[in-house]
Amino acid sequence: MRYLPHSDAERADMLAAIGAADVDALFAAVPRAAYNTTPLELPPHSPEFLVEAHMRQLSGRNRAAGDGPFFVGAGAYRHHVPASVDHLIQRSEWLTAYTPYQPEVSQGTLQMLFEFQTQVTRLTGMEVANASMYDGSTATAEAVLMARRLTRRSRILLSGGLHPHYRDVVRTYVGDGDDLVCLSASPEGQGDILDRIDDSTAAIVVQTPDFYGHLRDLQAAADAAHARGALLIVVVTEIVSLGLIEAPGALGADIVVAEGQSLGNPLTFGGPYVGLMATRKEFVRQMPGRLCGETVDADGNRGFVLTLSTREQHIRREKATSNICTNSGLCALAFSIHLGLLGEAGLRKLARLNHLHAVRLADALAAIPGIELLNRHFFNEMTVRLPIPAAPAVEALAQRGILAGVPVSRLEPDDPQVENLIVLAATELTTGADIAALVNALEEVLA
Amino acid sequence: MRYLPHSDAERADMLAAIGAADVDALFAAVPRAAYNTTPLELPPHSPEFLVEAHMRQLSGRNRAAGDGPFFVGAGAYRHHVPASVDHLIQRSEWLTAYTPYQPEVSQGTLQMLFEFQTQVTRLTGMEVANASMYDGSTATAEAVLMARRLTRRSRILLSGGLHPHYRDVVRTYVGDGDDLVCLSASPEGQGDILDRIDDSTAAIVVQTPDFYGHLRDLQAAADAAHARGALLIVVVTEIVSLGLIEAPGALGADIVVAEGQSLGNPLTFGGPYVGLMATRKEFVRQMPGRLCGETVDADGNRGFVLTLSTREQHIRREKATSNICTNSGLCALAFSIHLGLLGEAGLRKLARLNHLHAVRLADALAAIPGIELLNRHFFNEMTVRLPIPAAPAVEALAQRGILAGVPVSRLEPDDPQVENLIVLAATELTTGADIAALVNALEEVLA
Amino acid sequence: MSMNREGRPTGTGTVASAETSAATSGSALLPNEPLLFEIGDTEHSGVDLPDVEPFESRLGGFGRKSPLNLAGLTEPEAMRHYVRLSRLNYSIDSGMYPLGSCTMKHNPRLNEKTARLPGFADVHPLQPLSTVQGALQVMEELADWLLTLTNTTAVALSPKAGAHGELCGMMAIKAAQEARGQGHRKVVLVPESAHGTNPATAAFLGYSVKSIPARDDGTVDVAAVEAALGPDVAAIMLTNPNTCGLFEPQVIEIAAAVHAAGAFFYCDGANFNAIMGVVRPGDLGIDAMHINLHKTFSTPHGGGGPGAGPVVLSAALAPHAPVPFVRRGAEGLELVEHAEEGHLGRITAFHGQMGMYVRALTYMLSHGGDGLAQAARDAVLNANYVKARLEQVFTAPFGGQACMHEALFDDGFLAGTGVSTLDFAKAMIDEGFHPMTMYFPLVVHGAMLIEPTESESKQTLDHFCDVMLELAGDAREGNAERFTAAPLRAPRRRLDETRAARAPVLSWTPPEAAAG
Amino acid sequence: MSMNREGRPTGTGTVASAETSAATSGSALLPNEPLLFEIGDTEHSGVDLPDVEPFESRLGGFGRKSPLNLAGLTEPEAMRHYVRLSRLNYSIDSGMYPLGSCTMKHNPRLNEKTARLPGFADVHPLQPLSTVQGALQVMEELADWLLTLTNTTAVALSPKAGAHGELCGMMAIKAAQEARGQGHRKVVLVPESAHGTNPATAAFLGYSVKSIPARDDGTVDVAAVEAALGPDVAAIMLTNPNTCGLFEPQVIEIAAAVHAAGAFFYCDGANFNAIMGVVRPGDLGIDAMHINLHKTFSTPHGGGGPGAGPVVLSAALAPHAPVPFVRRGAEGLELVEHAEEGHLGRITAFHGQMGMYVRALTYMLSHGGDGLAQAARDAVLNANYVKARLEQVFTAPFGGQACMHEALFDDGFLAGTGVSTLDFAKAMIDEGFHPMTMYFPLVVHGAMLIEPTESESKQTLDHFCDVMLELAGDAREGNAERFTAAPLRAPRRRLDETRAARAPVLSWTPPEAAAG
Ligand SMILES: Cc1ncc(COP(=O)(O)O)c(C=O)c1O
Ligand SMILES: Cc1ncc(COP(=O)(O)O)c(C=O)c1O
Repeated sequence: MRYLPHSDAERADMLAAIGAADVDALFAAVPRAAYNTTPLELPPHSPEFLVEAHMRQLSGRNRAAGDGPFFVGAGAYRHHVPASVDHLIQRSEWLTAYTPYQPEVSQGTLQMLFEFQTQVTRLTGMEVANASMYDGSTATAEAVLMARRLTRRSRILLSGGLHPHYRDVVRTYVGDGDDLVCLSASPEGQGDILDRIDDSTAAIVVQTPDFYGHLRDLQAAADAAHARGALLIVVVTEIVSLGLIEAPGALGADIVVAEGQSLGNPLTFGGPYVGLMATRKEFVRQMPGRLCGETVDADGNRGFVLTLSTREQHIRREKATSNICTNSGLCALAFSIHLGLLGEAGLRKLARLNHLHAVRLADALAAIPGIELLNRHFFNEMTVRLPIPAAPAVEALAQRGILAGVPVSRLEPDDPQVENLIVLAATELTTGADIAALVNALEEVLA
Repeated sequence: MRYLPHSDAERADMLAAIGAADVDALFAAVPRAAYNTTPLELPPHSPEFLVEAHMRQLSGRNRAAGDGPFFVGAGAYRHHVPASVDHLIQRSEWLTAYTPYQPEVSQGTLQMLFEFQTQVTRLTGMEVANASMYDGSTATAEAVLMARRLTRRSRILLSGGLHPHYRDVVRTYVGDGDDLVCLSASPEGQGDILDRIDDSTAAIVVQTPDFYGHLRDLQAAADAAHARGALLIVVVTEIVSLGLIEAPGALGADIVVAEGQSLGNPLTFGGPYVGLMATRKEFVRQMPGRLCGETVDADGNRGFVLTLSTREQHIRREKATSNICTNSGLCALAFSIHLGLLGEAGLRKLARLNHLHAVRLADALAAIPGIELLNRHFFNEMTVRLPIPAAPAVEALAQRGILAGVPVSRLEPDDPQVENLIVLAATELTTGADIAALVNALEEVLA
Repeated sequence: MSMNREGRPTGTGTVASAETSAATSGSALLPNEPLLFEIGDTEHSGVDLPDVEPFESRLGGFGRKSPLNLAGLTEPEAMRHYVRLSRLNYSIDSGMYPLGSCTMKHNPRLNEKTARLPGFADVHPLQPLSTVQGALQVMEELADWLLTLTNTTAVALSPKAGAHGELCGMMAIKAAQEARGQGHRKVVLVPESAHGTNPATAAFLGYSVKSIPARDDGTVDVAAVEAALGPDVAAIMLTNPNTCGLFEPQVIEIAAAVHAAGAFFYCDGANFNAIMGVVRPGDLGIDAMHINLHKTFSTPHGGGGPGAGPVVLSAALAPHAPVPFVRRGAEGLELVEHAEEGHLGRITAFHGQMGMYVRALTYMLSHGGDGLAQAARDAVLNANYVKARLEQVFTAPFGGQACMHEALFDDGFLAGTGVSTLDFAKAMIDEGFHPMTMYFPLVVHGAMLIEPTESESKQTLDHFCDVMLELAGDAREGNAERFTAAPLRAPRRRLDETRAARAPVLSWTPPEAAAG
Repeated sequence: MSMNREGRPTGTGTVASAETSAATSGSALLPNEPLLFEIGDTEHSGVDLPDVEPFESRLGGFGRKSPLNLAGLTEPEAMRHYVRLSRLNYSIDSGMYPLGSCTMKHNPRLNEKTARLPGFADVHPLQPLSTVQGALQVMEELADWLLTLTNTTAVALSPKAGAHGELCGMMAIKAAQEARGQGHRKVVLVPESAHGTNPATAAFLGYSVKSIPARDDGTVDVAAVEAALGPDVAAIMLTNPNTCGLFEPQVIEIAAAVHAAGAFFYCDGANFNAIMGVVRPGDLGIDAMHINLHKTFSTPHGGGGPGAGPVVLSAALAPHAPVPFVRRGAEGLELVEHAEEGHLGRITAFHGQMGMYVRALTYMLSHGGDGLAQAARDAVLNANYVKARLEQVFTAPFGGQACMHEALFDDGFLAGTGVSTLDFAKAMIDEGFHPMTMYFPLVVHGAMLIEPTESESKQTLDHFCDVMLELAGDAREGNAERFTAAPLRAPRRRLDETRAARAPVLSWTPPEAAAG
């Protein structure tokens, strides 16, 4: 087997050195009833070219986003990732290194994480950021728990504009109790979350641009929350938006969590992605996840280490802020490289281009008779109401080669109010021809 | 522009430091008539995603070998290259290094070349090998020139089984004179080259497996050549064959040249490939190309350097053995990694598998009424005679999704004897289904 | 130098500032690299985009007013920055990485290639299911392999890492206990030697953690478990093979006792590599077990992730698996995305780590059932070989028995040398090796946990053992300085962790000079 | 230490065996790596293949009887071998690589990506033309760009490198002379400063080489050319911009003189990077010029190749272009594969370096005409900036004028220091830089030829200049030891080239011990 270095002769030599008759002897502690000496019922090992052929065949049964007009967003976005990003993250020294617990031979990863943290603080306008979470949804759940620890309160309000999957994850994490208030879906950007804040409220969770594409007034949310001693958790699922939209930190956010996939990371059917988490300096000791800090070595040279580990499971065990261990290092690297390539000028331009294409898409959709555009203010995503149920319409469009967006009913199957809604996104890759094809096909489907 | 690091401000600073008014001033030596200050008539710079889209569109207009049954060989072969090979050769330190003229910071490339040379000597059964040539065809031409220098004779005999392109390259290199004898095509493996050797003959050039797939008797060729003081140059276009076929060095070859593409290198429409050249130790100072040798450093540690450079153009200029400078370093690396992964056991097995598939292909073709198989002994390639002209038949098969091999007339348009011949190859990637599809389609085309 | 219970030095006080080693200040092959923010600025960019003509925005008043201050690099600068930084890292590909409990095995590049096929990498999680049947089939095939390898009933693929899998599995246990009307069970048993994520997970879900002591031989005594069990115990979290590198010999009895007491058996499967294809955890009586695809199934560690931690579940827990999961329907594969009766809800957006599924499945298909078992056996062989060779000098706390995939030593052999486990580890760097896991598990003083994995050749193991024995000999001959001053041949000498934590600098700010 | 005419030390006698530097014997990040043949053996393999049942072979008596003795590695061993070896290499991606005449510019990874698209990488050169129209279009588009950039009539794409392009161009010239009945012209003029491939190419084709001296300012005097021209002269091979980094100011006059004398003007275009998009060589009167795609158009050097050396041809030479070439026909693009009247035959099997065509075209499309011109201008700016900064101390033989893409210095500033150009170069390694080109061109004593290319930022250039000036200062202050002992911070110290050449060891043989 190509991955196993030993010949049988070497195995025999090693057994002799160990003083064991055979490898089975090394498994002596395993109860015999549970010990298999013959292979399980699984296919045998296979040449690389046959494995590759099988995986290609499976891959060929999926429609790639690049195969035609594509407007799917709703928490994961198709952006162009420069070729250099994927090349760089495949370097052995990035790809096959472990968590940088030995800083003297891990300065590459550590310095990168320090740079990543700096980028996230600047994007979000916050003071500190950690070295990544699994993704935006789990980061949101962790932020909720963090807010509870910080405020020693338990009530949590989730905005009706929060991505339904994120809401579901929070619900699974904290349990379905009275102290978790999930406001009903607000596809028109409406919502009374601010009125619901009370003195037992630990935090309110507001997403912007929200799931339906609306831009939300964070300043008002922050003011209302702070007035009652609650925290504002801001969720961002399209991180590119921060190139054009005000930083949550500048508007009073206490914790910002985000999905970083849009930068550096391909869609990959939902993962791996990279969760971002940033907060105020004073809250750092309640933050989950790894943190990289600057220090010096014995010669006084600048260097970086993982720090404040007394928050973490490997030191604090049951008293840790979270159980998170492995996070999204390589996705954070991809994010950081892509953002490093863009820089401020590039990110602003990219965000503008996304917005421009979304404006074109919105105008084109709004012009179709029978279709109602629900968004007045948006970044690169929007919701439209069809005169017919959305799910079969999207399927019909897929048959015509167009991936037209997400029928909201897929995520909110029990809410009749959303049955006719589609969430659509445009990015820098959306062309005029794509939009024209969508409009054409939609008109056909609606006819 | 994403590849150009300077801002205009930096350019201005630098000009100030230089003391030049503008960059135009630095071009003062250029005659004004030839100096363009406005861009030429070419498209402007373009975002990565648009360039990629254009190249994808061009790529999409080619049929990839992997898209269906494929039997094309004739000097370039479709083998499976392990994924690790292409990954490794893309490492910056291999990909973007220069020729290892500074050995202290190039030991990676140098040691690899030393290993490559060792592999080539062992494959071919020769004593020394160089660090690569452009490809098999130019290596053949260089071998001819080398033989002339070694023997101080000028007559060269090219076997009728030599790849026609190789013959053409030799002809272009040495010129069409009386001292170059190109025997006529020998698709049946016939040929009277041995009878043509005389006392003015510098070398005879024999390919095995030859262009038509026949295995040639090298021992007889060596004996005949040596009897008249001539050299035997052996050409191998399918290097995998040496896993199963006797080494030319063991049969008296004086110079062995080969195309190394089959190991490590994709088809890529004909290049870049890697030429191999090996010879006897006593001939090394007439060998063209770079050589890497072992030595020690100032601390006595083993290290490697480019050596015997007094053969080369950068030292000897007009007295050099060749003008070659840049060769095929990265392709040699890919070759060396692939062969290092195979090892002896793997190469033997790979060669057997190729041969097995070729035997199956030959048997299947021979069973088709009207088709004549010309080969008795072969490795992975063979020639068949159709009852109709080959070129349109191959085109008709391509229309049916089958790339059936090379019509000999494409390479020998002026030789009516070959009009109905196709050269076909099988490799480890050829499946039973591929062969069945070919047989079916051929029967249709012949019907 | 003060030591805590595990024997870990708490400061960097071991290091006298020695003469600067040549390598530290950067050379052609080990560069010193400034920070991104020290190279780039807000104007430079390595991405070209089409120019955008002015248009009427729909941002309302929400446009960004605060500064971004993001440094940009042109592409050549970026390439160099990240290549230079990377050269400061050790990696599996550059040498043996014997981190115990981490399973740093070879990461095949075929996996990287298949994961990048457009049908996997360029597919959106919310595309119509009719357009992603191949992706669902990857999930189904991966699930089949995991179920066969573990002999369990169901698998939750979506956990994003081992700890996330623990959370998922323990949530399923909690749900099952509640479904049984046993929601009052608030205690989870965790052996002392457990990984930190185990108690952290239990606590995360509101459980209180009761510690189970280890026996002198490093394994858990069924009697100790029985003594701790009771009507308040919801589950035990037991690692098997355990973090001392030992197979728990009484695991079947423990499972029986746990079940008899109305509790569930969560198995930490981080060490599954030792037994894959050889022992099916379902046959041992486990109820839930996460499998770190980034350990056992070779998806790259990536400098700290991403991973994937699918959890297999027994019949008792299967009804409490979280959504989403794949099932066969009339029109092909279906994805169940909404919790039906009893099921847990989502633990993540979308469907988990598809990129890791593809890699792990590719790895499984490459090995086959025979290859996986052989890999496990080779992993165990390698660990025992290292153990046998090092035992000549190194002190093995649980010495008598064969180990599984990793060999555990304590710092007994360093007694009186003035060399700590940490010092020893740093000296390994100077000799070309990444250190083993140190000071874990906590049950052993100055622990050194060495996991070679099946990927290491005998030649490499011999070289490693030679170096380790030479170092140990040198330490015992009194050359403490070689250790306390180490590393001297890395890009950095020892870093001041106390300083980093005392006044944390967690992001870059421009130096006063520039600001002022 | 003896010096030859160029001032290059001929031995390694400069190096006293100094105390072993730490880095030399291998550490975690700069390993010592044994040879493939010392790690692998004939049994191990990193490739799995289906088992082959016995069958009747068709090998006749030609089966292999002699041993192969090829070492094999399993995949993890191979990965590590080649990653570890690679870490001993400097590269563009890891630092500035200021090799004059080599144009070590950034190699965009987009090019690597497009070259690997299956429609380019997995296409056979002898597939029916109907199945490769996209490949032919790549060739056509590349040809169009090259023709526009050079204002010439035809281009031969197939040469495999610069020297091969020289051969091709000079063959065309030879053919043209013969066609004119001027086959007796047997002399080629080559300036002293020319690259070695120029005289080697001329000699290769049976020409005798007549050397043209350089003027004091490093350029060629039209009068010297006129003096050398005559009825026996077939061509001049002139490099422009030349190898001293200067644009030949009289190039148009030289072209006129050459043509007037019935000769052709072969231009070595290795330095085209300085003028692409700014000066069209066709406007200067050249007849043939190769363009190194691996220099000017960023295809990677790969440790010594592969490259590609397309040759553009004037109207006079176009009829003598070699086959194959692409042309438009009724049914799309056609490939002319057989020499028609006047055309040269093949100079290589198949159609040349498609992999490089794709990369170069990708690069051109990325830059556009504007970007290429800007790149040339930046390359010239960078070289002049380095020149301006270093001129403070370094001696510039042709100092007064602006240079093109590279700055040339001699070793005058090192006079009396005991430090040679070679020593200086090796000291640069210790300071983090790859040396510049040394001892070329030959017209300058102890030449140091520095080509930064447009890819280097001002920041990097400043750091480079700071280091160079510091080194120069130190040399002049008498610290010769720092130079003669250098490098001390590389994986190897200076290597004994004399020993290597005296008793060449060109392949590995097992040590006596193993053999006996
Ligand atoms: C025994 C054990 N359990 C759990 C974990 C946590 O896994 P992860 O890092 O994937 O979250 C680890 C990881 O190191 C481990 O070694
Ligand atoms: C001036 C000059 N001419 C010709 C060449 C030869 O080019 P190649 O190495 O591509 O054969 C070079 C390469 O270094 C060169 O610098």
